[in-house]
Amino acid sequence: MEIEKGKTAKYLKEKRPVPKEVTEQLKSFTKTKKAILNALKEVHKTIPELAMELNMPKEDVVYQLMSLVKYGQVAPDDIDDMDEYFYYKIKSNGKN
Amino acid sequence: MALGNVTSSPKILVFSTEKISDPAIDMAGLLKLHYPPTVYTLPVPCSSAIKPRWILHALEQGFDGVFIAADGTDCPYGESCTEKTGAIVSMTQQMMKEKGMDPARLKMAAICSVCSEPFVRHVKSFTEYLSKPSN
Amino acid sequence: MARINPEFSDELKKYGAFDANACYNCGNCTAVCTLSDEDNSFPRKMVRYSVLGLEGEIQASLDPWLCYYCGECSTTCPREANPGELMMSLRRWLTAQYDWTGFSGLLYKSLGASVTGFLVLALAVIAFGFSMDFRMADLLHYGHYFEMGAIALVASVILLPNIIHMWYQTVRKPGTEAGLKTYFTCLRDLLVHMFTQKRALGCDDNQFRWFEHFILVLGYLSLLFTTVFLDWFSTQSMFIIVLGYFESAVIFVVTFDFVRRRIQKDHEISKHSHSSDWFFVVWLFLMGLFSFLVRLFIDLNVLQQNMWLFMLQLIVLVQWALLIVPFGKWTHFLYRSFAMYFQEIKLAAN
Amino acid sequence: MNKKIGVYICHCGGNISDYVDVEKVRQSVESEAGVLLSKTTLFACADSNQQEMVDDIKDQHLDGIVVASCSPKLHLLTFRAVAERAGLNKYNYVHANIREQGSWAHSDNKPGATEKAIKLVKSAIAKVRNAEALEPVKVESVKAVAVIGAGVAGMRAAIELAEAGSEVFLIEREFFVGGRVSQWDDLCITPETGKELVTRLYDEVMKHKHVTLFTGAELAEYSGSVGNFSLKVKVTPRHFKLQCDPGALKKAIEVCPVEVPDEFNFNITMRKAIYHNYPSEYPQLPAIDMKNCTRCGACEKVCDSIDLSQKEEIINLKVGSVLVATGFDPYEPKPGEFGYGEMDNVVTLPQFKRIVHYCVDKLTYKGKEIKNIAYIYCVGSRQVDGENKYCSRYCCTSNIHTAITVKKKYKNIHNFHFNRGIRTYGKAEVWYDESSRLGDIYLQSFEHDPPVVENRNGQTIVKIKDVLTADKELEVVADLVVLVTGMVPRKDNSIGSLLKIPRGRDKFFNEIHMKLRPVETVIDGVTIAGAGQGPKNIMESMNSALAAATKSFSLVASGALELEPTVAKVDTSACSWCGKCEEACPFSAIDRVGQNGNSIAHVNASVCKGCGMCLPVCPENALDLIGLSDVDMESMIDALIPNI
Amino acid sequence: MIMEETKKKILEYDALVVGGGIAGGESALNLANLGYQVLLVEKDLTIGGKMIMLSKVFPTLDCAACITTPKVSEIARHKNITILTGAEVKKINKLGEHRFEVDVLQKPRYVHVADCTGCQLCEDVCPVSVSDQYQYGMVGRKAAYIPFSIASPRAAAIDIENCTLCGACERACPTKCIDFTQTEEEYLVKARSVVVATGFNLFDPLKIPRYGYGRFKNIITSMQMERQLAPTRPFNTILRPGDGKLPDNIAYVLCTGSRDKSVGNPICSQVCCMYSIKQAQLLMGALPMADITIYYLHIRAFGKGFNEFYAQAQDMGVEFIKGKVGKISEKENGNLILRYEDIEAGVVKEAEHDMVVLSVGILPNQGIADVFENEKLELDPFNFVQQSDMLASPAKTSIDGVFVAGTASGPMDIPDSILSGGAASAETTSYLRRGTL
Repeated sequence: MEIEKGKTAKYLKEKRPVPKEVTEQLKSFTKTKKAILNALKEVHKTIPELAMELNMPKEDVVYQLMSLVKYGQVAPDDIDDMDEYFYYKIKSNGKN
Repeated sequence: MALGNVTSSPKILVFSTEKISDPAIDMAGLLKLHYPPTVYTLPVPCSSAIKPRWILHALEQGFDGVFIAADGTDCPYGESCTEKTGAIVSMTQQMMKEKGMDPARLKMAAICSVCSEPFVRHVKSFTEYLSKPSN
Repeated sequence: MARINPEFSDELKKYGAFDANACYNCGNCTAVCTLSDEDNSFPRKMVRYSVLGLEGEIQASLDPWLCYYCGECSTTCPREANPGELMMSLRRWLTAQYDWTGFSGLLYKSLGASVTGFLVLALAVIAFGFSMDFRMADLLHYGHYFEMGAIALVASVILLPNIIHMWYQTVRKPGTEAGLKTYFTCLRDLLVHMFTQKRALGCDDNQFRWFEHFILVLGYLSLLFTTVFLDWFSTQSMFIIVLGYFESAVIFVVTFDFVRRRIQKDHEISKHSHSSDWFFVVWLFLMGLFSFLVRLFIDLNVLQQNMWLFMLQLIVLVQWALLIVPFGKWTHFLYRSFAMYFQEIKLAAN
Repeated sequence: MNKKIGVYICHCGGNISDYVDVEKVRQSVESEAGVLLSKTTLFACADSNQQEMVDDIKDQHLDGIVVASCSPKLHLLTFRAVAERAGLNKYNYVHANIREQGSWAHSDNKPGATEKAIKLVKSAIAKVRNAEALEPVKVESVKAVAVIGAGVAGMRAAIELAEAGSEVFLIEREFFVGGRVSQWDDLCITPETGKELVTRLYDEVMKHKHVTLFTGAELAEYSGSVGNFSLKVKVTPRHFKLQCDPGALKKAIEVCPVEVPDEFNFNITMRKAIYHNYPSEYPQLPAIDMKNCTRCGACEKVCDSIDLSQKEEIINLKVGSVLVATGFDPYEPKPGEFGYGEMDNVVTLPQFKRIVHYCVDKLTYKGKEIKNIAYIYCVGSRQVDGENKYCSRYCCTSNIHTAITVKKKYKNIHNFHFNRGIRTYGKAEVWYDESSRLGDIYLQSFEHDPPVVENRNGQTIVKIKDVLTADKELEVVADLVVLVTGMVPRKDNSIGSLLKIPRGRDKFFNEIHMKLRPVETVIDGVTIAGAGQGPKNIMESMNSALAAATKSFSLVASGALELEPTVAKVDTSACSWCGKCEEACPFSAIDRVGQNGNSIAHVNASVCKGCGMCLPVCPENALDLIGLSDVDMESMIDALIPNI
Repeated sequence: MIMEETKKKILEYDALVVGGGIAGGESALNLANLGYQVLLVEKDLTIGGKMIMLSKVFPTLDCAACITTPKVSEIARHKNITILTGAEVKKINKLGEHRFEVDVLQKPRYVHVADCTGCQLCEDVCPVSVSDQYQYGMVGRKAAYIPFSIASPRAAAIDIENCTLCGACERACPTKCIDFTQTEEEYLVKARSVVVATGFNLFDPLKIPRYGYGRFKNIITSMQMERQLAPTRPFNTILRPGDGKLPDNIAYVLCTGSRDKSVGNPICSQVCCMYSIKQAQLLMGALPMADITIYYLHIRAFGKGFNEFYAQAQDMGVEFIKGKVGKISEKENGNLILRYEDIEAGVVKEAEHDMVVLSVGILPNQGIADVFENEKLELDPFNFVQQSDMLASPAKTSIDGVFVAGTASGPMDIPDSILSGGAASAETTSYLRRGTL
């Protein structure tokens, strides 16, 4: 049984179907990601501002936004006047 | 010669010893005991190995002071260390006098392996001394 | 300067305390207690005093009465030192301290003494019945007067002096100076707490316990009133008869639940039962049940043939009135209410 | 002159980069002469970065590297190994310490710290530019280890070393082995007593033919270096011949007129000048304490085994490594400290343990029965005013265990623990719980308000402002006050000063690094174990003894060692033998040799330890340390010089 | 050889070390340095255990990574050490002295470690985001991921449970090291000795509902704070997970799950006091304006330099309050109200903090005892591995030839774990020598 290198995922897919939850989870993440990136398109925002705008619990925004920071799509900006919340902005092209 | 120098803090060269006083200086950092960043350390195996010409070289090339962080009686190479280092210091100071330098620009003190606070005290007071306009 | 008395905790053990010495003074119990506040932070302070044997401090404190034993302190105690049960034991110990006769202490500490007391009273009632040839009318008549007499006697000779003693220990001796007016204005609290046990609502556990307790107190007090002043066993008034049935039913139904819980031990507060707790709930249950049955037998007209039932009822009643009410757990009902009253006075005075 | 130098500047995950602008440092040095590449890295010591350095060295044919990161005491060996793996001579790597002596020391001054870091890196570059490939000095290592101190840690280490295959010399100063543990009775963690544990270990030691035990022996002189230490051990005679008739011995002890306080019982009892600590103690042979013996000869008349003519011996040993397990002393309270020495019912915990040992059914001291015992904790430890700031670790647990023993052994005992916050860490917490449940009372004092012991109408009263009772003043009438004394370093530091083992702020022997090299000292070849290194319980001492044994064994296992090539070198053309260097050398590594008819100095590289003491004394400046020449030093100094 | 066993790869080693944390690593390294062949089996994808995840270590404030990573890389490179990551010991049979037969099961990583350069391109293209276990759930990670930047091996792995098998990673991988055809690997290991260094578990604060962990988002565990302070941290700074605010008033609740019989753990975890004090000091550096309060029962600062470190924190302004926190409630703004008795005053109090750290205790990692088949590995009353001769040979267990290192035998700090690792290797050495002589 020869399987081509670099195309092995297909092989496993046949043997082991992807569970529904996993695809659901991916959809929901993609949706949230889009929404956050969309919301940050124009101006930088703080987490409470994002939560308000997206109508999402703040803790979920923290989690998702910080993941996007980690993946290099969003970057922290200045801190607000009260020194409480950072602003976040889109990271252009992954290069600063 | 330091007169024309515009930098704020006097430059001090510290000769430390690898096994005794250098760990103490490391620990000063560990404990965040701050001292001026114009204090530079060069470790040598034993303080009694420091040649007067190195000291003179440093002073002539622009250091305001040289501080020998000697092993004292803790020296792993033997009790004679203190005495020998003392001899080096007095010999060098003699040479400094001959060259018209203030012999007080060379200082020595025994710094044990945990004497971080004394070290910081020493370099601070030495800095103070060297900052006086008369020097 | 207070001197430590390590023997005191042994004394307390006789009142049911255990493991309080295990306390390492973390204060968790005080922090989880919803009734504890800045003015009265307990139970840890009481645990500490008990361990150290500072009897004077405990006697001067009202804290044990302010606790309504939800059991949270004990279930969450990191050392399993059981502060809740200690507070319970302190209430027993304090009862014994307030009681000038010394019977309370004797009965709490010695099961033998308690049993003897119960037996003596039972024999006395039987002897009395014998002397009356078990004539029902006379027995009913004397039984009724006994109730009135006992209430008057217990209240004036034992309970009132004890309350004054309690007042002296907790209010006067610690130096509270309160005017007569304060005593008067705070009376409201006494009555409210006596009849509603309102404070227990502050406990964190379910409110059903409070409700049960509340209707039990109402049932008990109204049955007392119904039998003593409305002469339930002899009345002809349909209303009073039904009321009595209802009240006694409430008592035995609720106390049955209490007994069940003490047997099943499914809640922290019912895990550790002292003999005085058993006497209290069982006798209350028996009182409710026997009262109910006596009246039922009267209504069915079979009491005459079943004098034993009336005798049993009378024995339970006498034991209740002469042992449990003046010296037993019943007093807690009184002391608790007065503790709230004194506490209000102390707060008002400061 | 090296021309292809790689410079690596470490962020240390923020430890450096939070205060030092590492990128600026990199930019400032990238154009230094000889620098081929310069990089910053999150963790220079991480595996992936090490691999990157190896690749760089190989791919770019680097002939020198500089790593600017933490103190070289941590990772000098790490990066030397990197160089070696890449095929670069490890002495072509130079370290710049920009953390301990940079970012951390100057966290208050970021520009200053950055400036200093630049200078330090430049200085390191200057040195690496001149660096030469050096070969370590190879020496043979004697496959033997000297273990100093035959307490439980020393004995355990000796057993381990012997089992691993080393020759072991176990050197004990006292006449009897077992150290402090032999003075303990019950040991809390297991039912075993101190005596039993000592017996077990002693039997095991004696089973190994590769362990030689010296008692009454002290290290008198020491020379040489790792792999090849020469020791002179002074052995004091016991004045007993090997066989000893028990009856005659008993008589000899009876007739001895000298009575001195018995240190084994912490001076609560007396002993004769002929003594043994307890029956069946090891070695099972009594000794005569010649410091107190009046040489009256009375004993010799009743016991044939006694031989007062035995003489002190000096034994020469060759070992590759020295393991120091000299233990601790219990803190001796100052006169008047909580009534110690002034009231006759104030004792220390070690004394109390001996009292408990001797009292069978009834606890008595000085003829009086003891019921109420007050224990005062942290005596000599966690001192607010004194110099012992450290916690002695074992005392809470040990004392609580003793209190439980006392409570169970005698009737009607009340224990009062005047503590500063109980520290029964780990599983020892269960003892604290048990003692509480047994009714022991714990009282806690404020740091600055210790309990007071006073005499009132003939009663001993202990007073405290109790933290646990909201600052209330409480008092206890005590029949006996036990001062729970901590551990202090051995009063007699002769070993420490002979071997030059540095001590920490707590005055205990100091390891190089608590986590990286926890049993090694800065003196190569000398390891430390047990409570001499800091307070430890028995199990912890054993762990350190085993770890130290492993370390010492690894130094002697292969029979050969590589030493630093930093030794003195004579410029034969400049030397015109004056003998001053020979005089200055503390290790006799310099001889006079003939060369072309003239006498010149010669350095014996395997004896030279590279201290450099000979350097400044040479009138002709004919001596240098390899790797630390005038050129090295002066170019490094030049690089440090401000504003150039 | 029996037919069904032929699938298994057979390996032979002098010592099997179970657990690649700092204690197991120390043992393995010592043994390997003495020339023994060592197999190190690690359940996780990286070696270094919990220590490699930490920020700095007390009382010296060295960064944990600075101590772990060089040790880890020395272990990884050592010619006498073989490492199996993502592998579990399933069965250990003692056939006789110096004869152990061990079944090891290695889960597929779906990446050929040797070929992976750690370039993270697969991570970039992976569309999936799931909770990152290495950041204790504070951020997400991809299904194709490198555990964290200083992991060893620093190689990618596929989280097959959450992978959508889209194949993007494979296409992006420059070295073609991703391989979904990998399957479980079974090994039959013949070892002459075994070192158990399986470490510990952390207490799960969900078991104390009155603290509100899980419900109140601004309560985190000390391990989560440790991650926030570490160089490989999940956020760019210290943030409240509830709303991303910079906290300025942080409380530590000590003895969460330790010294607490009501949650079944009566013993002291030995490290929580010190790591909390350490974190407090680090927080004061990271957030200079922040107030830090530590609620404690007794400060267990018993080790070398610990008490001095405690005093240093007091001098820096960390507030210490004696009193166990009884319960925590949440305010509208996410701040938390801690109810406790201030023991020194004897009064119940409430205090508001904007972030709470639960200093969770150390619990045994229990599975290892079940792995031993024909001889019983005894556990102590707290379910740690029983030390059979605690005083004279602390590394010995109830089975001759099986030794214990580090926190597998009880709570201990890093220096003690390292010494214990040293002791275990010493005992193993003598045991192995007894086999050869």
